[in-house]
Amino acid sequence: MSLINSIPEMVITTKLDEVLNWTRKSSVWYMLFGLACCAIELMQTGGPRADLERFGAAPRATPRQSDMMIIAGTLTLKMALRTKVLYDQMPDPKYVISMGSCSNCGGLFQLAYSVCDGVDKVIPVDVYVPGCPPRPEALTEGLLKLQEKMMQERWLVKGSSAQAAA
Amino acid sequence: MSLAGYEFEVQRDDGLATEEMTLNMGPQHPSTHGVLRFVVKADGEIMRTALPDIGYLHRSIEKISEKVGYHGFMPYTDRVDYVSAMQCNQGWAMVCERAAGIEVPRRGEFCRIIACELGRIASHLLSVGTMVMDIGGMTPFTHAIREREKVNNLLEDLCGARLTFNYMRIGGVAWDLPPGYAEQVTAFLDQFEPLIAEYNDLISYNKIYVERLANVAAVSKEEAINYNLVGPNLRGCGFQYDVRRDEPYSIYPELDFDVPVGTGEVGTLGDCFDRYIVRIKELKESCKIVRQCLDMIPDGPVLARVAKKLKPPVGDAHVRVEASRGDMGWYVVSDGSEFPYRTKIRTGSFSAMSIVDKLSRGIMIADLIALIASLDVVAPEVDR
Amino acid sequence: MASSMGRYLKHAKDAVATIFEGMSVTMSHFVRKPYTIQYPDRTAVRVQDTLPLRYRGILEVDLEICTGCLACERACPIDCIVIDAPKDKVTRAMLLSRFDIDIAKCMYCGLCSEVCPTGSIHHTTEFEGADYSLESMIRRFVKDPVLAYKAKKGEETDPLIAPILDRGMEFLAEWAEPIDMKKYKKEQEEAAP
Amino acid sequence: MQSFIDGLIASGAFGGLPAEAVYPAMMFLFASLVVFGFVLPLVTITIWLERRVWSRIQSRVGPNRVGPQGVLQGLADGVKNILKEDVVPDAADRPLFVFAPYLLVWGFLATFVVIPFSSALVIADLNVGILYIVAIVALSAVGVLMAGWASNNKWSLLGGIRSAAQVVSYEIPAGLALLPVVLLTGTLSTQGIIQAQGWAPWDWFLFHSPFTFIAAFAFYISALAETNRTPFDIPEAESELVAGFATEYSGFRFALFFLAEWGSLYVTGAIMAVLFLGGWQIPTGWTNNTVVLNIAQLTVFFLKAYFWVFLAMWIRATLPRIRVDQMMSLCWKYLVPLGFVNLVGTAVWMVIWPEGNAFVPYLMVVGTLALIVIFFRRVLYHLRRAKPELYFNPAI
Amino acid sequence: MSPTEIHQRLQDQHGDAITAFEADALDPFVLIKSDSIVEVCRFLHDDPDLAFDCLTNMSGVDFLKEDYIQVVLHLYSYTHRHAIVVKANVSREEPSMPSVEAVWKAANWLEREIYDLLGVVFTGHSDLRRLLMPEDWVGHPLRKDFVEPEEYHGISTRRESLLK
Amino acid sequence: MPLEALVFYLLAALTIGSALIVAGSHNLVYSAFALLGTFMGVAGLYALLAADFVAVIQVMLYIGGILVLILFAVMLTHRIADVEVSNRTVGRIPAALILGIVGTVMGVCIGAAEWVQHAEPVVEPTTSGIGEAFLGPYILPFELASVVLLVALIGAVVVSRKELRGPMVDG
Repeated sequence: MSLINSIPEMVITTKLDEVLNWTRKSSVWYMLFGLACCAIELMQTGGPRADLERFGAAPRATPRQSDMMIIAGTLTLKMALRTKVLYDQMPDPKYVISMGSCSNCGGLFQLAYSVCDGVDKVIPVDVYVPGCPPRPEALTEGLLKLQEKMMQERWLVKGSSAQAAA
Repeated sequence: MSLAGYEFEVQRDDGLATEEMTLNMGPQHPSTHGVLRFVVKADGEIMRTALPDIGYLHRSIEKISEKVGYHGFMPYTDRVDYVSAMQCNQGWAMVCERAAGIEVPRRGEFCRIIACELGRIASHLLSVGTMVMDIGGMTPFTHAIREREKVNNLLEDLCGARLTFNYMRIGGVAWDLPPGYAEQVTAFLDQFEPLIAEYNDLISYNKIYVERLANVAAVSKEEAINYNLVGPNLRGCGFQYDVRRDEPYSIYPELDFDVPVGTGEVGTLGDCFDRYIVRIKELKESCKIVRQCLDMIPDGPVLARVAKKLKPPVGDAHVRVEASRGDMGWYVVSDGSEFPYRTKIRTGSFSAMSIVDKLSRGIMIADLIALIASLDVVAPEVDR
Repeated sequence: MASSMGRYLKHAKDAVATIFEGMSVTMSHFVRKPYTIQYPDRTAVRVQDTLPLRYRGILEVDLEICTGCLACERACPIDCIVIDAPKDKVTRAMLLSRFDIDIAKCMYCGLCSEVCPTGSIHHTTEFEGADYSLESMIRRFVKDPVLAYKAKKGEETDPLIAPILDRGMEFLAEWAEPIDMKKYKKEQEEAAP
Repeated sequence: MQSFIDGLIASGAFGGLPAEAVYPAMMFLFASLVVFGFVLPLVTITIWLERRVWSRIQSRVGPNRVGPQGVLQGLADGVKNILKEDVVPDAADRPLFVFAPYLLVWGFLATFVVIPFSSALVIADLNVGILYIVAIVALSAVGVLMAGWASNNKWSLLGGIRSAAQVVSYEIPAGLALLPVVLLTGTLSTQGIIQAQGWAPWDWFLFHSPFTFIAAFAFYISALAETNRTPFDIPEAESELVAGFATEYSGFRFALFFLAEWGSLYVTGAIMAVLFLGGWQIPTGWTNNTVVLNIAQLTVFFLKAYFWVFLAMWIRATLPRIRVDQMMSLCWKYLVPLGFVNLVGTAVWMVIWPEGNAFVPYLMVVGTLALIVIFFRRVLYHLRRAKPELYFNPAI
Repeated sequence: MSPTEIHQRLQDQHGDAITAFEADALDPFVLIKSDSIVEVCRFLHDDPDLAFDCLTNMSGVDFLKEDYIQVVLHLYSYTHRHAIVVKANVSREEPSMPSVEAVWKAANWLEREIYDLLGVVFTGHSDLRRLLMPEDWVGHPLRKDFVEPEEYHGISTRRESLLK
Repeated sequence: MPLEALVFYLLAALTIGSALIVAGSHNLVYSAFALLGTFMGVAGLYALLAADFVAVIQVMLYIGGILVLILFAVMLTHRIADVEVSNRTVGRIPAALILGIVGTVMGVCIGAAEWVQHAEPVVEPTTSGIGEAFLGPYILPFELASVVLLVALIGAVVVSRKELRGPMVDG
């Protein structure tokens, strides 16, 4: 990557970056990671009403083929360790959408003894979606936000923020 | 992955010895709908056991009830069984009303039953839909989800949320029916009922589907009772029992509805297909109940005045409601303060999960998927 | 022998017939209108506008009519509302210096708006709130400390506040009115004969 | 092909390079041309089409944002997958893990060699063409088995074993089902088989006799099974085996699996068109221009092939998945006996009517049309019952 | 059969096991000695007049002040459609009582849950392991004096509210 | 033609190389997969000899059938995935001895044989010729082979049935 990143910023690389980002944003395969209540809304988001597939987002069953992980629901302490494993199994570049109050910060289960308050304690989160659970449109909006973020990233240009972070 | 506690002795058949595989199904597996884990011991495609390992969604709801008070616990009951939250709402409301001796206005009861039966339609649609999806048919699943969306829209009009309704209050319901609601619901039911027939044409009696489900993991009536299977799972065994009819509560005694049971029409009595088809038939019954309620609903208030800080007398109360996944037991112990001393929720999925180990012996891996789907297990109901 | 042959053929016949039937159902779906609502841009009306007034979306506070009674803060089971309402030492009036709602934590149960006496805090039909950080998801309604609203006897006359109060009352009207069951029963019995 | 390169060499286009070096280079060039210029677009379009067809059946819209109506979806998926990190799990067996996708893709690409797209467009008209296809499919079984084992994941291994069992078993009914056609034509060459048929439906082998008609569907079912399509998608059964043999694969290697899967779907359709629908046959005599003729033939061939591809998509959207033991019993108890019946039946038919019955093909065409009419009456019945909102525009 | 009759019947057979009977409670219950629970339950299950074939619910309640843990069994008979509640007290320090798994299979998981959350050891249980909490969890959360641990496997269980 | 020679040597190298892996690999699964190369090489050699039918049948039967079955058998063997060295090299000295003897004999034979060389291999369909041969002059060996295969098939069924009859599960 170091070689590629040393290409100076030119119009062509910027354009190429845009094209590459466009392909990535147009094909966000998300992992079926339904934990709790939000999983039902996640299902409905993939279903006929919201139909995430319009944006090229298809569900995958295995982390190896996913670009995005939608943490849909309450993350318990028992599950938190597994979540980390699953996240590590995803190939880069990978993104995480935290869906709903429970995965944002524990939400209404902050009072609980067995719940991990917030998925950001275990894995980095890119987009937080509010709601309990967020309706399908709200999740779609989360995906659009993530696409915006993807389009900002730079892969070829020197000193890119995304690569520096990775 | 450690398999602490799951050490088995490898059994050997005479003849060719084959290697026994230990498969870790879940907690993140497409067909477990949420986070259930099965430690599967399989000999090729044939399973020896599938031990459920639960608790991945244990959210300590029972403990939370001790901290948030009687009114504040209502939203949490939505999360006990998010697929059919209405009946959980009702269970909590009923147990508190019983403990504190509160009476509910009659119109409130009707609102509750309309909401509950709509919730039951939504829940059963999801259940049969995911079941077909697990068997491999994506289209019927999306059709079920589509209809569920319509129910969700109706419930949204009623209580402003699609999934976690928080509709009921101790002493009634929080919102009266919106204007024109009866027409909306009737319009939905009119278009929904033919779709059940279409659904049956598309999938229920499809040969492949029937072959996948018939004769798989049959449960006898005695076994079902001993394991405390409830709801459609119990009725699938041919045992006609429904809390709504046999231990009536609310306004159910005034309503006329059938209790469908499994008949073993394509295989053994109590197999996966029976459990499935009972749910399909209950969809029709729920439609019937909703129509009756809409006809019979009286005018009047829907919510009784209840103290802001409800303090039921010292003692305990237990109620049973027929939730979508069957008889749901709500037990509350009061110490006279404004917080419940102890709450216990005994759910249908919990007992259904405990029978998986027994039923899974000797069936194939693909059958295990059908079995779990037909038991209609919802993870948070098991773990709470 | 004959029966087993018959069963064999029946299996085949059943399979062909039911698959034929199933295929006709799916074919009929080709010409049906898709159910999809093409959020966000390809819809006739904004999705938010199709939602009922009762919809429990993101919370909103009309500070103009907030009485500072803290009922919502107390009603919230998870403390996602924080209000600072100190008494002004000079004028002895209640000053709202802070009204924060964490929409990332909120569980959209409606218990807060249920207890609000003026309908100041209420759920909107808005649901778009996704963001990149949790800090930015806290809605801070008080920019500068304002005086809390005091209910007047009779009609509200201030032209700036009246429409807001009317709107708040609309939200309140959605909620069911609790009644005293014993009184109600008595009335019913008296009315019956 | 060879003469063309010889000509180029003779004309000195390569500046005196030895012919031994030119041949492989040219072959490589030509192969890449075929892959990137033809197979990749074909596959991406097929995938997009499948997703759209599927979505419409499911009351959804499907990919419609990426490019006009979402046609660039496949391109985006492909490029994205190439950009992804390439994970080889620690526990995996690296050489086999890396090699397996290539084997699979090789097995699928090699089938394109004998598919005659028109009377002139065929890479090599082998005189054992149809047997070659049946044989080369076996490579994918080995590839899948390799992928399944090398992943060192039990779900993958199960998927691989299921797939191999499936491919090996269904090769037999597939072979049996194409024997009637071989019997009728006396050749194994794909071009020869097409030339033995005519452009008109009653000249197709599908309607030659009841036996070939049944054989066609038996072959189609077997082909679906060999390409792991629903209802035979048990090797990658999502709800059972996560993603089957592809569970541990990511990025580029997974894209190869994807390519092979949908590519072989098209190959299935093409073989069905060749064997039973008269391939590229069109009415002759209306033009003498070879190019125009070939383009017309190509179009007809694609339409016929895509009919079967569409049927496979439609079946996938309709049927659930069958179980492993049912898959086996379908093969051995139903399709294999049926194959023998068809074979013997066709032989008897040929003895009775060596030139083919003059009447039966017409009858069968009419019968098929009647069946289609019955089918659409059922469709209308469903529409009337559900009273849905109709929408005839394919785009949305 | 009314609860009083059920109690009477039980009194005849296992009189010494019963310590209290409350007929006026919302759900009438009999309080029995925890050691004799299996015999009592066996009788309730097998007696044709009682035939409590279903264990609908089984809960544990931790009474901190009174210093005992109460195990509550809600029994129901599908045959006769009547119900009774059976309660048994065990000490908080060494909570232990016999398992009724042999009578109702449903008790298997219910007892495991009580063991997990309240720490009551059911002797004779076939597979007494934690059910809901992880195997390495310390403490029994539904006990009134349970203190939530600060962290679990490096994950802190506290979260500062952003509003503070 | 030089190209053909090149292809021949490539194919021969593939065949022999894979065969060496089959014989020498420590991992049983590697050995099994290396058979693929051998079979493909042999098929290629057949094709080079203009025996297209035989080549295709080689691929179909040996790769599609036999190789997959061998892989099956290997993978279903006990704990194949765990054991590093599953294919121990045993009896090196006798092997070398036998190799030496066979090699010498073959070398002598190759040296002594009179090789008939066709100028050009004739490319023509061989399918019907093979068919005629099987049902004509070679009918007896062909039928005998069929019977042997049938017996093997029945034997396989019997062996596998025996296992199935065993108690599958307890209870």
